[in-house]
Formats: sequence, structure tokens, C-alpha cells
Amino acid sequence: MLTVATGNKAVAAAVKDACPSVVAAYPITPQTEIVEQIAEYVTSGELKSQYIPVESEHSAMAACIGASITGVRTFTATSSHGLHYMHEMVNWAAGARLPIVMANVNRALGPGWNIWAEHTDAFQERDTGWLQVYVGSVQEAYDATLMAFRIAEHESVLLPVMVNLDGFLLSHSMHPLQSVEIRDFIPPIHLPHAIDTANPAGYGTLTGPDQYFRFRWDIERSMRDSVNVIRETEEDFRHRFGREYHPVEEYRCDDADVVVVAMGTLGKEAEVAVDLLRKEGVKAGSMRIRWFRPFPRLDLSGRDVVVIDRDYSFGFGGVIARSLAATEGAKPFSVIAGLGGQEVTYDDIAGFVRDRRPGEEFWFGVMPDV
Amino acid sequence: MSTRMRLAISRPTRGACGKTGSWRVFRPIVDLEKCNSCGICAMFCPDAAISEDLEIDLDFCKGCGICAHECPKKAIRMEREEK
Amino acid sequence: MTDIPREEYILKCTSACAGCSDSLTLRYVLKAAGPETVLVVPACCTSVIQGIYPQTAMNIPVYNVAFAAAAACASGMSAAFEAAGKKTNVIVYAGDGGTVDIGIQALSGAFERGANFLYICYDNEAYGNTGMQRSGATPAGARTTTTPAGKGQSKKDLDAIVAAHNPPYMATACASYPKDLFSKVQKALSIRGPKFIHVLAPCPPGWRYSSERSIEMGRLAVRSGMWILYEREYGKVTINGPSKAAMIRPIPLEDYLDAQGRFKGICPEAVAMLRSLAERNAKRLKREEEGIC
Amino acid sequence: MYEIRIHSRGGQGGVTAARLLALAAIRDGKYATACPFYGAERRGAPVVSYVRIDDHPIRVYSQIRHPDLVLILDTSVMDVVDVLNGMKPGGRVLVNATDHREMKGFPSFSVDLTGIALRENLVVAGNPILNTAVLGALAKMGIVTMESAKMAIQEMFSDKRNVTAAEAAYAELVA
Repeated sequence: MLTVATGNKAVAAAVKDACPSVVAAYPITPQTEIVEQIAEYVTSGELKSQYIPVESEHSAMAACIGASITGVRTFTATSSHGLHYMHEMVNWAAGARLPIVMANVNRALGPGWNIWAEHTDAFQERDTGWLQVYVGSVQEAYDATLMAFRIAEHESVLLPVMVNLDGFLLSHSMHPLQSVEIRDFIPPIHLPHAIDTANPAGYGTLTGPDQYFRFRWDIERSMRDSVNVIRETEEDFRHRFGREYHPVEEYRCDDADVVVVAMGTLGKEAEVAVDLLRKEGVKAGSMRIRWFRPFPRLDLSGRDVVVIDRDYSFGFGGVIARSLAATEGAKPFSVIAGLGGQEVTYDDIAGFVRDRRPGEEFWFGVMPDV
Repeated sequence: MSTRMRLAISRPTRGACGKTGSWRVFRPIVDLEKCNSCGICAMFCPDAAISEDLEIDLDFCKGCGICAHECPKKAIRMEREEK
Repeated sequence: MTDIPREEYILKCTSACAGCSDSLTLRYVLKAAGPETVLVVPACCTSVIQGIYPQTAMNIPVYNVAFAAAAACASGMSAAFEAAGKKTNVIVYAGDGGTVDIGIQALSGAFERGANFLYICYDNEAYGNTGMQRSGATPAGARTTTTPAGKGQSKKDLDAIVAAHNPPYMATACASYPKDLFSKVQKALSIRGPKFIHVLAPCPPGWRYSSERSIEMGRLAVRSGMWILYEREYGKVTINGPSKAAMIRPIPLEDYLDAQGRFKGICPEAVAMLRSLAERNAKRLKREEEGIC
Repeated sequence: MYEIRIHSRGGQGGVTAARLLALAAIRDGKYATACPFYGAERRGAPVVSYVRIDDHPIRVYSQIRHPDLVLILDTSVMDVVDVLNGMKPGGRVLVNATDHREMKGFPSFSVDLTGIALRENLVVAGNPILNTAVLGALAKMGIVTMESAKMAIQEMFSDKRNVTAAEAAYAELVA
């Protein structure tokens, strides 16, 4: 049915449709509405889940871990400080090979208190072994959450998936939302290493240096295998429901001389900037990175690249800009913009492109205007 | 369980921690004359190294001496291991 | 008298220290719980004594989890078993550090939510696994590696904290009284909701006594009133036999303290703290048992 | 793209009005987004919400700088906020008021939404509910069709008085 929903409600609706057996979550702005809506679904009986209103995010992830290892589907949601409070267990979930799905509403980190969008929270979890997808619309929040369950639970993945949506810009924005009849789009969960009293085993006992690295390698092997699973899942999704997704969403890139790379809502807003620039005769295109782990390949050869990072790694640089320098040898004009919900319009983005200085870093709103 | 090694799952194994009998400094010696088979030694053995028939499994007995200390008949004595 | 099954759920044998009362406690916990059980173990001695991958001495499913996470993990696990219609016992088996210190929030949260599992804290009154650093459960006067002159503060009253959550069942126990321990675990598992058993776990290297005296040490603790065996079922307190006897005719506190190297050279102030704490606990429990409180 | 900025006070239903308007536009077969701007404000503080309506999917997330329409649910907000800031040439203003308000030359329309809500007894916790009535006024201004406006109201509220209120505002607004 076509309706209007916030990003948070869209995530909750997808969770209802995927029907996890256990949901454990703790509220935090701007994720709260997800937790509230799931609680309502459970109370009304629309969602037949065990809902555990835990006392902290650390416990939210720990409860999902305890539930998931029994072989059932699990979900949680968090944001920012909550994500980092559960950081230990975020690592644990991946190492334990548990296909937990988590929505993270991207938000800045204090101090000072800031509840608005930034990607640094999730980027700081990038080395944990979680797959990470960043969405650009409310519809995509719903679609990506559904696909996250199927991808996480796929036998050649069996890793947790984090669905990221920009705080307020998506979590609280109301867009059209078309739900789907999922039928068998997500097969029943089968965890090959589920805990079983008929077949006792010790999980995570002491593991020596001669063995430990094997399990780390298997996380990486699964991360690489997930590329195909993601492709296959997104293809089947398009086939069944008509909406098309790729690890990178390209816009007017075919003949582009300059490409804007961004994530989340900025990646969508960049498309409007591209249209504006095209009208001026600038051959611009945009690439919105959706899957950040596994990190995708981008065809940037022979083009100027403008990267907008709504994040920063202190003492290093914008995470996407530095990543593309490492993986694609790009020398981008690295724009740091939108931190803590800083307003960045398509006009601003068009300005970044017009006045680009490849190889340099530019803090929007801090340094003299481009 | 798939053959793929995804995570550290350990299987129950006798002797998982090796033959802990080698840890012993003192060995329990039972005086069968004094023993009245009350079973208190087996009850208190932290490692269940004393069987129902009150046989001490010297492959695993760590020589803690609880059996000797708790025996109401003083039927067990601890003797220095000859190595 | 309770019949204790012969089955052992720990294969010979763990790498616990000789004379370890944690191992002995676990033997009886598992005998009482039986094979339809999952153990959740946070970082503690028990997480390292099971064996090294790919082998384990534990012949029962054990989920080893991060230090602060045990109670939350268990609450998720029991909810999942419930969702799947399985009647599997979920038991947290945690040391005192993972319970009274870093794990207290998760424990409190799970108990407040009425999660259905049994939490067993085996208490050797310090961080034993890492070489005896003080914990919130270390008693006054005890020397640990981080209280070389003896701890200046009292043992945290974990039982009072748990009791404040009004669980349907809570008890104390000690492996020196294995039948008592066994029947308490059985009783706890027959009740729905959050259950708690606090087990005193004398530790030869940590408490500095020779290994053969582990059982004696638990008995001395009970007879001196330093450890009181009791149950609280739906709020009703019953003081168990050995502690009843100890309340009438306790042995001198010094018999317990002098037997342990950790209390060597303990100052009179700390002894007074220990004594007054023991007396206060006894008094309070007696009044509770009589229904005056 | 048609851009609407809604000025209200926290608790007056500005956010719900934005949502209803977006839903009505979608029922008209258009694309629409609604976006409240959240600060640390609490009940009673001035708040702003945005609605965008277009024939194509909407990819703009930033705040509306140049509105085609400004909707003022509470005139007292005008004392503290420059409600006409960035107004597009030819932009219009809709005010919840009993009298006509001069808006620096921008066409301005007034309707007594509060009066309508009170008349229909649409009051929650002492606050008259303006967000359903306002849809009638917006329909009269041609932003959405009245049919879709009613549909959106009925989808979100079961109480029939909400539709009656919208109809009253539709009738009372002189466009």
C-alpha cells in the first residue's frame, strides 16, 4: 500500500514484515520512533516477536546475540552514542557469526550534544565485520531493511548487517512508502551453528594464535562473498517488487567529466546539483555509495572527483575521500560537510563542483568559501 | 554444522585440558582396610576424578588432597609423587 | 534426602586449579540442571578452564560471552527459546567481578524485566582469573594484588541488591554443602522468572590456603557466620540448617580468618568491620525469617 | 516543485499538518515529502515544518529557503520569526486568523482555523487541533484536491469531525 511514512516508521514496517522472533532495543534520539513503533506492533499482535526492552544498548546487542545463537531472527536499532555503548558487542556479533540486523540512525557524537545527522558514528564501526548499507530515502530504508535480513542470513554471509539512515533528514522526514508482500523473499532462517542441547559444544572458548586468525579470515571471505549475495538479493528484489538498487547508485555518470561522491541523503541531494550543473554545461555526475562494507569499486578513471564526507577521521581525513584514494587511486577534492546536521544544499554541492581543487581538503562553513 | 570453519566451536572431549594427573605433587593412596565406602571423597572431588567404585583416576587427579582431608576414616593419605 | 544423579556433565577434566571450589560447584549445578541446559559464561575463571579450541571439557552447550553481557545475553536466549517453544534451562554462571561490578547493570535490567533464567554467581571474592585483584565482593581486610595492605571497604551487599528486584527465588549456597546446593538449583529451575543463587567459592591460590582445605574453608565461613545459607522464595526467608546452628553457636571469626593467608596481618578495624557485617546480616535475616521487617 | 513552509508552535500540530498535506498530495498522484525541522524545542516553542510537492521523485532534503507558500498556524510566531524570509516572488501566505493580515505585498489569505476547531470541539489537552481543518483551506487554494484532502484525513483520523472541520475551512476561505 502507498502511504506516507518517516524513515523510522519505514524501518519498523520492514521489521514487522520480516518478523524477527526477538527484538531487543533501547531508545535513543533520533531512533526512538523505531522502538516505539515495534513495541506497538508487538502489543497489537501485528508482530509476533519477543520484545525485550533492555536497560542499555550494550544489553540490546547482548540480548540479540543470546537470542540469535539459538537460531532465530533478531533485530535491534540504535544511534550514535548508543551504537558506541554497544561497540564491544557489535564486534562480538560479527565474530560470533550472527546474522543480526540493526538499524542505525546516523547522528553526531558529543560533546556538545548534537542529535543531528553525521556518519562518523557508523564509520567508527566499519572494522567490526558488519556489512553496512546507507540509504537515501524512506522507501529505501524499508527496502534495505528487508534485504538486510536475507543478506545477513544467507549461508555464505552469516554476518550482521547495519542499515544506516540519516538522523532527522530521513528518520523524521515523511516520504511516500510502498510496502510489499514479501512472501518467500526472505527464506526461513537457518543458522548452521545454532546452539543445540542435543549436540553440546563450547562457543568462543579460548582460541590460540594458531587458530584465531582462521576465523578472522572467514569473516573476510564471507565479506567478499557477500558482494554476490547483495547483487543477487537486489536483483531479485527488483524482479519481484520493481525497485532497483545497486551497491553504488550512479546518476548521469556515463559521459561525466566530474563525479560527486557522497552517501545517504547528501548522495540524493547531489543528483539535484548534477542537474543544475548540467544545465550550466558542466558534465557532472554523481555516485551515491550505498554499501560501505563491503566497500564497492567505483569507476572514477579519467574524471575529477569531488567527495563529500559527512564524517571525519581526525588526523587522517574524510573517510570516503581517503578510502577512494586508497582503493581507486583517486585524488579527490575532499569536502567535509554536513557534520552534526550542518545544512548542505544542492546549491552548495554545485559550488563544490564548480570550484573544485583536486587533491585538497575543504571544510565547508569553516574555511573561506569556495 | 557446515564443514566451513566460521567460528570457534569446541567439541566435548575427554582430556580436553590434557592429562591433569601430571600436575600432581602429592598422590592419594587409599587404605582399603580403613575405607568404609562412604563416598564422601567422590562427593567432594572438584574434578570428579573418583568413580562410583571409589577408584581414583590418576590420569586426571590433580592431587589437591581434598579427598584425604575430608575422609572421615582418615583412609586416604597424600604421598609425594615419585617422578 | 535428595538423590543426586551420577551423571557428570564435565568430562575429565577442566584446567581449574587443584582444589577449585568453582569446579565442584559447577559439577552440582549441572547435575541439578541436566542435559536440557545452556550455560552462559562471561569472562571469569570458568571461561578459561573449559579447554582450548577445538576441545572443551564441558559436555553441555556453553555460550562464552563478554564480561558485562551475561545477564542480557541470557535474557535474549531465554526469550528466543520461548519464541521457539523450547523448555531449555538458561543458566548464567558468572564470577563475582562479572556480577557485582561490571555485570551489575545487565543483571539488574534482566531481573527488573522478569527474564526467565537462573543467575548463579560463584563468588571467590576477587578477580581470580586475572590473578586476584580486588572486586566489589572482596571483604574488608582481605589482601589482593590491588589492595596490598588489605581492602578498606566492606563487601558489596549483592544479595540485598538482588532482593530489591523481588525475584521469585534467590538463595545462597556453598559447595561444601553439595546436597543443599543441588536442591537449590533444582528448586530454582522449577520456578519461572529470574532466579539467583549466590555461591561462596573458596579459592586456594587467591585466599592463600592449601588446596585440600577448600571444603573446610566453606564450612568455616558458614560456621563463623561469615557466609549464611538461606533461601528467599517469593519473599519468604528460610535460614538453612547449618547457618541456623551457626547462629546459635558460632565458631570464632578468627578460626576462619587465620586459616587464610589473605587475612594475614589484618588490622583490628577490618576485623571489626567483618564482625559487624556478619552480625548485621544474621540479625536481618533472622528478623526477615520471623516476618519482622 | 512546490515548496511550503509551515510555522507553528510545538504541540499545535504543524508536523501532522505537513504529513497530512504530503499524504493528500500523494493521493493526488504526485510526489511529496514532509520534513519537520527538529531543534531542542519543546511544547510551545516556535517550530518549522516543510512540505514539498512535485511531479517527480523528490531528492532535496535541505530546508526550504524559498517557499511558494508560507502557512502560519500561530500569528504570535510572527513576532519572533521572519516568516516571509526568502519568499519566492509570487509566493502566497495562509494565516490562521480571524482578520486579514497584510504580508508585505504577498497575497495573503486568512481563515479562522482555531474558531473552526473550537466549534467542532476538536480540542486535545486544551489545544485546538488545527491540522485537519487547514487541509480544507489548502484545498481551496488549489494545493491539493479536496477529495484527496478528505481521503488523507480519513486515513489518519477516525473522528468524522476532522473532515467537517476541513469542509468548514474550505467554505470559509475566500481565495
